[in-house]
Amino acid sequence: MSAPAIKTVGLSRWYGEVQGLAGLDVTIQHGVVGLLGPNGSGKSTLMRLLTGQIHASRGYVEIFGERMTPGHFKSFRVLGHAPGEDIHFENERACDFLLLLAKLGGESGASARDRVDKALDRIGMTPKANVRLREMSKGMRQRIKVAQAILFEPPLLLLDEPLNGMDPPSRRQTLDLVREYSNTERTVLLASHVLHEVDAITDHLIMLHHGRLLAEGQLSDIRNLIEQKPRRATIRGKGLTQIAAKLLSEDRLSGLTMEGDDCLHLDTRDLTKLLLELQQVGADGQIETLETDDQKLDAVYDMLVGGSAR
Amino acid sequence: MSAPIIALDGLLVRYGKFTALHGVDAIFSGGSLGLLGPNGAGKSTMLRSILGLVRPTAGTAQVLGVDARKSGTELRRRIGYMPERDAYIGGFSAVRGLAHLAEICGFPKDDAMLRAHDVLHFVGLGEERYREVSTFSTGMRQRYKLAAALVHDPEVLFLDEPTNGLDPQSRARMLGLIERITKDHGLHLVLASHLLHDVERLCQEVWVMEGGKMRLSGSISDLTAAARGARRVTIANDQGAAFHAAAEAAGFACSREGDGRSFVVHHEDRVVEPDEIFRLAQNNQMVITSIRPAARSLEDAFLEVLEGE
Amino acid sequence: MNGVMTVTAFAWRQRVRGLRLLAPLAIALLPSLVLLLGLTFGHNPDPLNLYRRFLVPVSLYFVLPFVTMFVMLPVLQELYSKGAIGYFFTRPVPRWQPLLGLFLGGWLATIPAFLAAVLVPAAMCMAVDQAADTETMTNLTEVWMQTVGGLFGVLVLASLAYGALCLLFGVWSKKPILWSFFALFIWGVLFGTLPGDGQMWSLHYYLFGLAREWCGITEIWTGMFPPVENPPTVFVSLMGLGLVMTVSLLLAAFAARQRDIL
Amino acid sequence: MAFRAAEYERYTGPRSKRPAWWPLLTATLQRGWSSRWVRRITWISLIQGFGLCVLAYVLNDVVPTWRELTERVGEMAGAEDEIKLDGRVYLWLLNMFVYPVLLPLALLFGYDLISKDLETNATEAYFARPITPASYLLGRTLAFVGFLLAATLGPMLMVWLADYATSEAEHFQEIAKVPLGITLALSFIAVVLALFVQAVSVLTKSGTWTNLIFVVIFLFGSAMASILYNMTDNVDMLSISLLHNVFVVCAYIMDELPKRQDYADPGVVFTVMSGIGIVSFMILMRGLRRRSMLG
Repeated sequence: MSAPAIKTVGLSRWYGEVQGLAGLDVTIQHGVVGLLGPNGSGKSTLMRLLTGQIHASRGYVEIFGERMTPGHFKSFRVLGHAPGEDIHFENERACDFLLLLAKLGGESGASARDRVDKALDRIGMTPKANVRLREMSKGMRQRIKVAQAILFEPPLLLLDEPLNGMDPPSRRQTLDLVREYSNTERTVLLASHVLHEVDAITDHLIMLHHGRLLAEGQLSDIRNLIEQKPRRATIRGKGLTQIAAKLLSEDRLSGLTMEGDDCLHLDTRDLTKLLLELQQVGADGQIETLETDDQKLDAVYDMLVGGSAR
Repeated sequence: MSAPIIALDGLLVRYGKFTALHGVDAIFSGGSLGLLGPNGAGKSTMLRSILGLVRPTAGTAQVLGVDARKSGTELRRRIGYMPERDAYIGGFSAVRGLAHLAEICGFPKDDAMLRAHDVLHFVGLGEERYREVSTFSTGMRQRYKLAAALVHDPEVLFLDEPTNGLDPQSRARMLGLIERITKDHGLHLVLASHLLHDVERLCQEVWVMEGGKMRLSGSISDLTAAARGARRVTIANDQGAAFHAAAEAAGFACSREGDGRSFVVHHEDRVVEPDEIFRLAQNNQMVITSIRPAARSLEDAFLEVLEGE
Repeated sequence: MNGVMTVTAFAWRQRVRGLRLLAPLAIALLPSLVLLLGLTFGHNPDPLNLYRRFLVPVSLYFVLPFVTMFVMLPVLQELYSKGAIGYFFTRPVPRWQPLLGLFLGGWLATIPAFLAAVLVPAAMCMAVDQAADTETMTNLTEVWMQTVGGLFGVLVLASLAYGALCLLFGVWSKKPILWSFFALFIWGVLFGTLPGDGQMWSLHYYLFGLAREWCGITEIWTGMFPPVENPPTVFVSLMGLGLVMTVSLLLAAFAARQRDIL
Repeated sequence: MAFRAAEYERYTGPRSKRPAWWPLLTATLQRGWSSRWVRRITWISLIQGFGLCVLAYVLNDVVPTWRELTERVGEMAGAEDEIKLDGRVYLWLLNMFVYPVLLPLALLFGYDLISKDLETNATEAYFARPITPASYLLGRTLAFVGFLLAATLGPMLMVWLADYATSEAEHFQEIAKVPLGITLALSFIAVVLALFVQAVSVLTKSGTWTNLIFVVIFLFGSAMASILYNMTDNVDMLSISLLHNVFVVCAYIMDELPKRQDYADPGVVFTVMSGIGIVSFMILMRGLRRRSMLG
């Protein structure tokens, strides 16, 4: 497919005088994309705009090249959506709820039932098919939400905080499902607050803050763009003073902090060179552990959002 | 050390035909306890019996040396409970609502008001004291609930999913607050959470429950002990596959994790030393961006316990 | 149309399953309670007259608006207030389809309540109303059938129009209870019962028109019916109801496209 | 926003042994008073009472013979009953306070009682603390009753005192039983109303529905009652109407029940009212117990 899965142009939305989203331009092709940002940064607004649940105040969204507006129901064939709010069909049994949505999607009879069975199987809820949603825990309802989103195996999947309230086994299972799903050239947009879980499944990120686009792209690219901050490597091991002295003399470092006897923080502008250097030292057996900040989503998130917040 | 904070002795709770707790025995002698378990494991029933709100069918729950069933009311004066759902007194300003809750726990009127102000300052809601809670954002509401759990100066704190739905900053802030209360002021903590990273950071001990039974109780450090001298290694961009091949060729067992750049490297019969890995990378012109002992995460350990039987 | 049928089944299920039908049924059985007390403590009752003079108006004044509100309002409000309607509106069918389905399902769910409201008192009356010989008996049964069937018809048709109004308020407003109370009770019942020409503007005027024709209440002033010089004909009444229903449904469909979810 | 790094402190002050419903009572009163319409109605009621005090003073001191004058006017108009002005005036006064003050207050204030707590999930915050469902209910109901009494009984007693202070001594004999009567009548009605409003809100779990149902029950209770009375000619049927019951309760307790036929038997009325109170109480306790199971 040539048209991008999602393309937004100058997308904005105000709620009265409250700003939800302001002038968002992004294009998403395929793969898993993490959508990050503090509460109130516009993630849910974006999700609702993408699914045509609310009108844009300005700008527009294209889903696979087609304008998405609340009336444009044909686009919903290519789109699966798990909203962030709780599911609230308390009196329905899980299978009835899914069957209802399958039929609304245009299937009927046996083929609808087939889709429901498949979706339930994928989230591992087949034994719970006849349980009413009211009797389920929040985590189980979250999984049903994911199931209804993948009912038609759409090429675009939008998941808003799908892991919220799930217990650890379900979290892992859902993440596995997302990973598996995206492997087949489909697009998944995953909004989440739990950074290490986003980190575990994707490197491609969109970060929103105050309703505006803060950063978009690969994690390491984003990190490289933040130039004013030097990069930091932390090592633990033996004889660190000598290593420090050596590195200082070669003028590679922009900063150096010693923490106790066995921990050294090294700040540099050229991380790759420093790492190669450390590799040399490490091969001699002096380094026990090595860590760099750009590998961690938390650190990048802190730099981008933490600095500008409040 | 006096009586244990919580001592469950054959605690059995039935609702009609359904058995929520199958005779649980456990002792928590103080510090910070993580309460883990999938949904429906019986955590909330246990919490209710500890607060003296449910009459156990058999067995006893002793909290702070007192039988929860007999003197639940007295006990709830000494326990701070932070519910998972939003819970506040409507129609009152934040500070007035807290003072009211403190008065119910037996604080004199003036002390209750003073205390409400102090606690709100502590959780960082000082500026919003006089606003109504209904106007608060998610993060503020969670901190308000923490303040409400603290306002009557409890000895034990029960927190139910305190970081649920919080964005990373608010979450870090919430964890920081809880850490300060427990570490610096000696409050005992029982934390029920699905976010095992939080539990790992705050707690020393865990109880793992499933299906109304206690599956495991022990210290986190035992649970997450490093696995047989393995190392977790991360490689710079685009070199993952090459590293994988090289490591296997050198005789290591190498398992890929997550994004494809992280690996757990181990060797069947010996400890993997960092220098070996560095040399391996050097020989293959790769850049290692991190290396550390592959401790099991609490998540792995937890899932393993659940799958155990 | 597949979408409409599916949602109709869903809405019906939602309203009928569990104890949900209890509240409308309780309201619907109030006339029966009135009748029971009336039959037990009253002297020399003439059941048919009793039914026409008291139960028909009670059903129209009380059972109709409140059963309709209790059934139709939650159908939409539960979905809209929590944003759950989004599950229906993010499907590849136009929005009017699920809306129409909800309307039909809710309307179907009022029928059991109306049946109870009409049949239970009638059965009680007929049990008391023992005619002497078989000839008057058949005659009487016919009259009873006409009265009961007529009342049921009026209730069911009226709840189409009032239900459509409830649906419109549910889609269009965040406080549908107040609006519906105003429309169904104050505008409908109270305004329609006032004497004078003003009552022509209330939907209830046309219901009374139908009830007069169908339930055999031919006098101008019977029991609690408002005095009307020229009661509307059946045709005019049906047109009035149909117009209100159609306009409400169209406006609801329009509002659903305009209103943001949450 | 600034973050003030205030530190957590342990509390070392005293803890009182006061029962847990006491703070609940004061807080409920405060919360009720903070509602604008509750305040307005209460003020109107108090001002009314004050106005009547002035009237009593004027009548007793300025026109001391007003009683005989009125009675003569009444005889000329051809009243059937023997005119017994004093007690009847107070019954009339009582109704003037009950209908426009007590019922709207019950609606407005009643919303605050439990609906709001259910909406904001406050019951969870309460029941994790040393308070039982029974004492919660006690605190709330006492506050409600106290408030209703302050807004209705207060001005009435004021009028009575003014009347007593300004009239001649023998008049006291005639109005001596009045304070006890109005206190009993109002307390009984207030308790039943409080329990009833709360029970409805526990069942509907929503403020708007509670108010709607409350109005509906009052309106249709009256309508049904008159229909039934028409149908059966049995006056006891009127006890379905709460408005009617309120009147009969007041009149009976003050021993001023008119001798006309269209009032239900006080025994039936009291049974119905007590029944409503008891059923409401049971619904409330059941609902609250269920709520006290946290999580």
